[in-house]
Amino acid sequence: YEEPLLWEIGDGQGVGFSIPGCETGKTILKSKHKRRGFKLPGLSEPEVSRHFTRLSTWNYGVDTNIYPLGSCTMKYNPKLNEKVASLKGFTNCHPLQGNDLSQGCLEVLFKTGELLKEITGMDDVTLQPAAGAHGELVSLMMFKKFHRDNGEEKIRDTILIPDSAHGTNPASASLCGFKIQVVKSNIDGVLTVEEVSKYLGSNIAGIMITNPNTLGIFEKNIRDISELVHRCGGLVYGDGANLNPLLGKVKVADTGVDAMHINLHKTFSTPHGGGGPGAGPVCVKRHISKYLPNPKVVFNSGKYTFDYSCKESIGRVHGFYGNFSVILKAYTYILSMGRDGLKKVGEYSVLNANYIRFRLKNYYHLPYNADSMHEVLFNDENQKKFGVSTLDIAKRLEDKGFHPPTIYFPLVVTGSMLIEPTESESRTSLDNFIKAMVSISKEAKEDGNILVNSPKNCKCERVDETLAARKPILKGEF
Amino acid sequence: YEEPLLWEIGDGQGVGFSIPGCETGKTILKSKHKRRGFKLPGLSEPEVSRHFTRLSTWNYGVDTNIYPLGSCTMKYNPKLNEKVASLKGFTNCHPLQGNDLSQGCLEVLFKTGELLKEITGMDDVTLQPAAGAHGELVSLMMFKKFHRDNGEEKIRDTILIPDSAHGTNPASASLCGFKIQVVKSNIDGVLTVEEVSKYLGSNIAGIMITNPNTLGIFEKNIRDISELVHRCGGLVYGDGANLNPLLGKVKVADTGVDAMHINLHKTFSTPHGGGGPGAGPVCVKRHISKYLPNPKVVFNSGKYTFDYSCKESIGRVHGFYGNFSVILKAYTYILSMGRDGLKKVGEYSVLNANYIRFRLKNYYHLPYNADSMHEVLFNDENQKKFGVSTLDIAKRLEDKGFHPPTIYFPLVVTGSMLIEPTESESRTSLDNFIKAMVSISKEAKEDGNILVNSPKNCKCERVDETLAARKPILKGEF
Amino acid sequence: MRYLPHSKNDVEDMLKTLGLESISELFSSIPEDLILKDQLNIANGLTEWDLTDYFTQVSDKNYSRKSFLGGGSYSHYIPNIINYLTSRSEFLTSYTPYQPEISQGTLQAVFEYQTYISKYLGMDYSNASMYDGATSFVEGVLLSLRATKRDKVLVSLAINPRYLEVLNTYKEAIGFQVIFMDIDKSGKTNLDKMDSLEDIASVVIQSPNYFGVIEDQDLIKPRIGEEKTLFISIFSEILAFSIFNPPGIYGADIACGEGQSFGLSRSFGGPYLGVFAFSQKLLRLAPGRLVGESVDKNGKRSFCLTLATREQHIRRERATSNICSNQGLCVLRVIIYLSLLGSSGLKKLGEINYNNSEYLKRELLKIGCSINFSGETFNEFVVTYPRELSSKKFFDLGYVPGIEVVDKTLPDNSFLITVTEVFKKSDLDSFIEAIGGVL
Amino acid sequence: MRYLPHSKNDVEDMLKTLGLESISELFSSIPEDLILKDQLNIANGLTEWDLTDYFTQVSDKNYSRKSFLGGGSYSHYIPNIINYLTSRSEFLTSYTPYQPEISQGTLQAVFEYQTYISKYLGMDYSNASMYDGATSFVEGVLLSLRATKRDKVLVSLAINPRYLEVLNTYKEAIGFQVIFMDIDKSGKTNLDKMDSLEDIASVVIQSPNYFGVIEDQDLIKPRIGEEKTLFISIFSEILAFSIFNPPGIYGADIACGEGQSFGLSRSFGGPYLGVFAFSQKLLRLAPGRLVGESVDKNGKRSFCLTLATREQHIRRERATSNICSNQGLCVLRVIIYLSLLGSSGLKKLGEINYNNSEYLKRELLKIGCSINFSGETFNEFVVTYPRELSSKKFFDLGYVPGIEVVDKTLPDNSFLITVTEVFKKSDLDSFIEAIGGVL
Repeated sequence: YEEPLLWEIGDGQGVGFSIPGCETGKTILKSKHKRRGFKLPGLSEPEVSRHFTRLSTWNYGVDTNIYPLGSCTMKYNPKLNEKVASLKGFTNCHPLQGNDLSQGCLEVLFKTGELLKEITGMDDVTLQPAAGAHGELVSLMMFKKFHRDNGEEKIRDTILIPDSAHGTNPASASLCGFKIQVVKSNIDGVLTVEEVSKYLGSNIAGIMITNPNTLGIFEKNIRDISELVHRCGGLVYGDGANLNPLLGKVKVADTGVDAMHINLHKTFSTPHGGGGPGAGPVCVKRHISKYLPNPKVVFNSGKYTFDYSCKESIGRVHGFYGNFSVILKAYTYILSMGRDGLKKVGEYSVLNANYIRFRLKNYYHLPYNADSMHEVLFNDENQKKFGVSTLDIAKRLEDKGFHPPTIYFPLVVTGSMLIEPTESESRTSLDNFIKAMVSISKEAKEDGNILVNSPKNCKCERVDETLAARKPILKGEF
Repeated sequence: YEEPLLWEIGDGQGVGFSIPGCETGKTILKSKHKRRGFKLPGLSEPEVSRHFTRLSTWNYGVDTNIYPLGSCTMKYNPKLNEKVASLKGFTNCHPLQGNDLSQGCLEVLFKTGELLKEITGMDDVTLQPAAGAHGELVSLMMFKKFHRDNGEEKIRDTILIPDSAHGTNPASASLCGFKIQVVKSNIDGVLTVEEVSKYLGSNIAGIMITNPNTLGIFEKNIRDISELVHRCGGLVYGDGANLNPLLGKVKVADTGVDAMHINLHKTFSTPHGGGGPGAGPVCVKRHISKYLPNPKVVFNSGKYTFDYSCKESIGRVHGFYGNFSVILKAYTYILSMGRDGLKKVGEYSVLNANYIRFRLKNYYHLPYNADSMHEVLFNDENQKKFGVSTLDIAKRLEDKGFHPPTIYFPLVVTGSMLIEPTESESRTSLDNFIKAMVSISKEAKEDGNILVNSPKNCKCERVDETLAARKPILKGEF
Repeated sequence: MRYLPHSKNDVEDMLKTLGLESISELFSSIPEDLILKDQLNIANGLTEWDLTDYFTQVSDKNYSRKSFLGGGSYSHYIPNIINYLTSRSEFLTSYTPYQPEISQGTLQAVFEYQTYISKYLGMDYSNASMYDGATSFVEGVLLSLRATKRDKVLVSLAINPRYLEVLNTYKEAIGFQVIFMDIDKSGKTNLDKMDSLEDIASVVIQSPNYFGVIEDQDLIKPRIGEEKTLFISIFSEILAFSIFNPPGIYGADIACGEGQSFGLSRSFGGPYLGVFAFSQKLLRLAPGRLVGESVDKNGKRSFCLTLATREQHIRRERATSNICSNQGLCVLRVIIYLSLLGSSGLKKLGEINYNNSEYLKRELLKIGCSINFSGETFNEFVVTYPRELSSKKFFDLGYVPGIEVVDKTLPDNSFLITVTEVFKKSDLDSFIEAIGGVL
Repeated sequence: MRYLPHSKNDVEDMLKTLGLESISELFSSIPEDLILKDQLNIANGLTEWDLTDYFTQVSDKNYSRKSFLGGGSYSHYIPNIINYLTSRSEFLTSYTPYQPEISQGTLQAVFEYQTYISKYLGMDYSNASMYDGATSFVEGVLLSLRATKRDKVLVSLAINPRYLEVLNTYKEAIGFQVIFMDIDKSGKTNLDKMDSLEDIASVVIQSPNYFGVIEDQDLIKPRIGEEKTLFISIFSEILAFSIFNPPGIYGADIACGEGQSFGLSRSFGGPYLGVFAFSQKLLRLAPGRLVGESVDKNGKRSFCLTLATREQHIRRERATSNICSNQGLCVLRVIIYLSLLGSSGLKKLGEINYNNSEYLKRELLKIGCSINFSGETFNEFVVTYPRELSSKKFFDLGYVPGIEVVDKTLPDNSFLITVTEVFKKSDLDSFIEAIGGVL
């Protein structure tokens, strides 16, 4: 069925909101700025309820089926987290009501920070960044301040970024005024000391490394690389998008990074919400902790307080204190899992990815031979000869009731399919996904057109994205 | 996609429940009654969440689209009601904690009863019955007691029931030990004094009348019939299933009934839950109120109490006090609507039914010419000649994304399609339904096979109900 | 009004379509003097916010903390996921699944429920629910009358007294005989009357019974012997069968009672769940709805309501019961609950209940309370408090003493108390300390 | 662990399939000395019940009653239906809608949001959200630098001070100049600096500004004249445009700020919603995600993400912003909120806010408080309490006095207070009575 746009339903004269009475009398607004009428359709609650319920059925969520988006860590989002975040004592709390009246919220922030420090081995933390990319930017701002305080801001203008990095890495560095130098990973999919050495010099502000990287491979040379960068006067940034497999296994601090962000909406189970909100706390080593954004949350003599005292801080990076509810959900998750649970998360996420790798390797090409961690990278090498591309495989998966993996990323491989099942998937679920992938590889051989013409069973067939960009229609008319 | 049965997922060794620790020590159970192992598969929370989410998508609810089941009043179920019913102060309240500790719940029960009395004009009420049919039975028990106290229990053994009545009416009467005498409605679809008179005599315990009846027609002779029955020594029962159109328009008490039930899950918006729970409060006139079930909720000197004092009461009819949460939801609804809102409910429910009647009458046969109230009865007279039946029309509606009307009921008409849109449906929604019905009438003419072979777009095609009954498989094996 | 979609324009347009001038013409088939002249004496509608405030206040007037109250309504932990899943409108707002093609969700869930319940109780079949434990019990009795064409039932007095009240109500209206069996010193039913009576439709025992005592159900069937008398085994604490034998083991023909413990909140007594299971031979006489497995036109496994010829909407006055609305959503809650636990989780949970209950028993004995019934119990038992511990004392201490039990075999100040998994050791110790302090 | 589906058997079987003996072999690509020897110093997992108790206690440590606090976070009524609909897992747990065929729900909702927001603000386009008001404001400034290739911005000092702090952070890191405009006695921005400066990328005004005062935005564009300087109009209380003119009316090139008032709870400051709207000419330079209408292969209307060539995942270091995760679910909340109200509901709600606020102003004046800024306000204003009313006094009375405002133009003891529709007249009267009693 089709669902009309909001303004195509009824005459728009409805109201689905309880307008309260007003006993304070009417004050006539006699302003030159008074608004003279505008038109936004209103609907009754039953209509609104049905409209959005129907729209929701065109979406795919983690509770629909496996959501194997590589580097996105689409794990189960516990309902308990939502319940905790909806407690009135939290939702009704105003961000400016002062330390005395906010001890509960401050406790949540402080304790979450402590847990993240323990998990990563880092020395200090800020919870302000509202997303991973925000955390990257905040970290780079800190790097910049570090070099400025060393009188090297002007010289150290370049950030090294591996070719397999997320797009946010160069975008954040660029936004922060850095030049980008791309570093190639080797044939095994990892960075080498030799390759990084090529670019090291007095112009290097730092390096941004995702580990395990977006090929699903652990950067085994990371400590040597970190040491090298440090020796050259640069700093090392860890993109924490792929933290999941390391939980309880490796403390990122030990790999030599100076700052890292954590995507709470990936590793710590908070829902992605169709695009957000996320949260991107940044953990740092002691030598740069003075640059962390103000305010910090501290605990002294039995009381939690916002501390604005740090003079070297880069300053505030969010209107208040970040996406508090998201942090609260992640905190709930960590307490639910406990140390044993967290360790199993890492273990099972790697087990699941390797299981898929093993079961699919005879059907899809593996561009890298190195061991996979929590995600595995295939491409369409085997299918190309039948005129079938990664995109076709992805769309055919949709037809079969599965969300496709991350496609055409990372860019270092053509036709990438990056599969991250997460630990939330049962064996039955993995087997079903594998079965679908295998059947698609057969279809590709036998009748590629099925794939090229897919999807057929979804809300719509392939959407003309070129038209959308050429003639942008970004709002409706009424 | 298919969703396996619970025992077909994984190895059944999972647990999705937080088993608490136990510090009270282990007491060895050394009983001859000790259970020696049994097998029920357990699943993790992500698996359970996905299983039931997927199952839910195979269902159709009021938030999916119009649900025009005649005599079922499938109106919008406000989410606020659910929120209120989930308040801890209500959900954690034990039914036996005594009046002092239950003043909140007792207030809800008492005030809901008062509102129902005002709406119906009746004198007293019990909220114990857990469903409409339960309310019928309770009322008939009261009738029986009434006749017993008059020394007429043995003589008055027959209940009059119109041919258009719900099946629960004869079933309840029969369960209560009465004989049933069916009374025919006339060509206009209503009961007449003449027809009822035929059966009146000293054997008559009472009559059960649904008004408006299940043909959607107001029983205009009801007062005369009531008077007649009363004069003959019988009592009049009102089946309140179709109360919706009368809200704020007619007080049922004025039509002469002595007792009636109300389906809170119809008229007062509580969700049907795929089959229940409902609630079937019974309202009565003063002269039989002493027979109401114990306990009753009374209000004296500022305190609500359960009153067990009535000696003539038929006794308790529910383990505790009925479906409390359902009552609470209905109470919330009544307070939300207020007097103006309730009146509009009645008005718009009739407007909507008549609108459908008007717009479809050239396409489908109207067996009765009388004015419709909140529901309208068509049948398949016009379509039969094309080899298409009511069932085919219903199934084709499913294909088009609509829930069919009530079909093959009432029984007095062959091929009934009883359509009750309720006031919750917007004009756009009615127009969409009408459009679908019109197009089906055209399809019936042009290519009846489309209908006969429908549905094609649902979870499954027509289910072999004969097989299911002939070889009952009522549980799975594992 | 936020729940009504029509705008003024809509109404006018629609009236015009119908050729009418006013809404009141729509009601012209109603005799004019029946039409109300005045408005209902009900306040105007309240906003969502005022209602939320009001109901928060009202609900706060109830005591809603942990208590030792049981007796047919139990305090067990309820996973939040149950509320979450059952609130999906496709489940919550759907009707009875008469149209199988668009109701496979409800139908499969009920089929799964029937399967889990019948296996858990050790019975052949389970229906799709009755209203609650009490009415389910009565339906069991009625089924036995129907099946045996007899009119006498032999009923234990150790059955929940509220259930017995409901039985009495039905008995008075419908007309059948109830003969009671006494309780012995162990708190179990004295079965001696079974031998001296003839033409009994059924023998009804509750286990654990109202005093929490596990009955010797193994004695029933042998004592019935060749008679066609049915054995009805009822229960109000269904969790007991996680560690004690279920009715099916003892050959019960009907096993019925309350399912509230499996994921339903106390909610002042409802909605709960009437569990109703039975043996194969009773299938076509059983009350209530049944879901069966079948195939669709393409031979694909599908589910539908079945054996509807027993039901009121088909059979009318010859139906096996008048039930129509049942407790559908409660069924869904229970099957979600059971699937989260599985047998291993149930067993662990049962053990915690038992351990906690036995612990409290021991501690109560230590401080001078007595336990008069010697029979073994699951998570409920009858304790006799010393006289000093009056109800008022309990209230002052912030406790509810339990449900008072008055029986000739018991001393005064006897109460039924229930100890489930929601109590931690520290809760129990605090209780003992508090009441011990008074002694 | 209840969130992990694998049983012990599953793990063993899968390892066997992989030809491995133990889990640790899976981690053999990690240098051994990086592998932790000890467990994390974190407690074992807690049950759902212990966590619920714990968080209930923690949340109770916060003050969560009605307060007059605003300043970028507002207390407005939130219809329950919003929580209900956004909790549907298809919305809640989905990713950014990169695959349009299985994401039409999110895509259509965002398209509806873009439509409502751009019309409400009177702007050409809206994006699909930034993090919050502060970061949205900064993104507006950055866009103006990009679009004009200039490096100076002229910024009102009457902008929310926390927003200015964030601007300063970005300024320090990225390197551009910020020149401030003072406040005049009416509480409005003194625009005189606009005339004496050249090469300004943008002029930034907040209205209602931080002191709640409506700025004379009609003066901006004429004063910019032929210059290519952009006009950025920002806001923290978006509801103000229900009765006051929106930025678009005054020719704003960029309108950005906070959308929290439209259905998001205060939640200690987040997640909120960065609203970002702009004029057509800035389309290809604008930051953030955009949803566009298109057609599928069959010509059927469909929606998809568009103009992604501005974004980081395509353009990397040349992207218009580094944003990836935005505030998707908050967008959904806002469009549900707006569809429930429509323009007529919004207008009524705005009037209630205004009436309540003006009423409290009058009552405060009566008891001896002063209001120093003469400019008109919507639902926030700065009040100067008599000296007797110290913060401690307020706390003793159970009130929060508002947000302290320190400014050279204002006397001591000045506070920004906000009065929305959640206050009834009786609430306001009680407040006046309470503080009046101290005077």
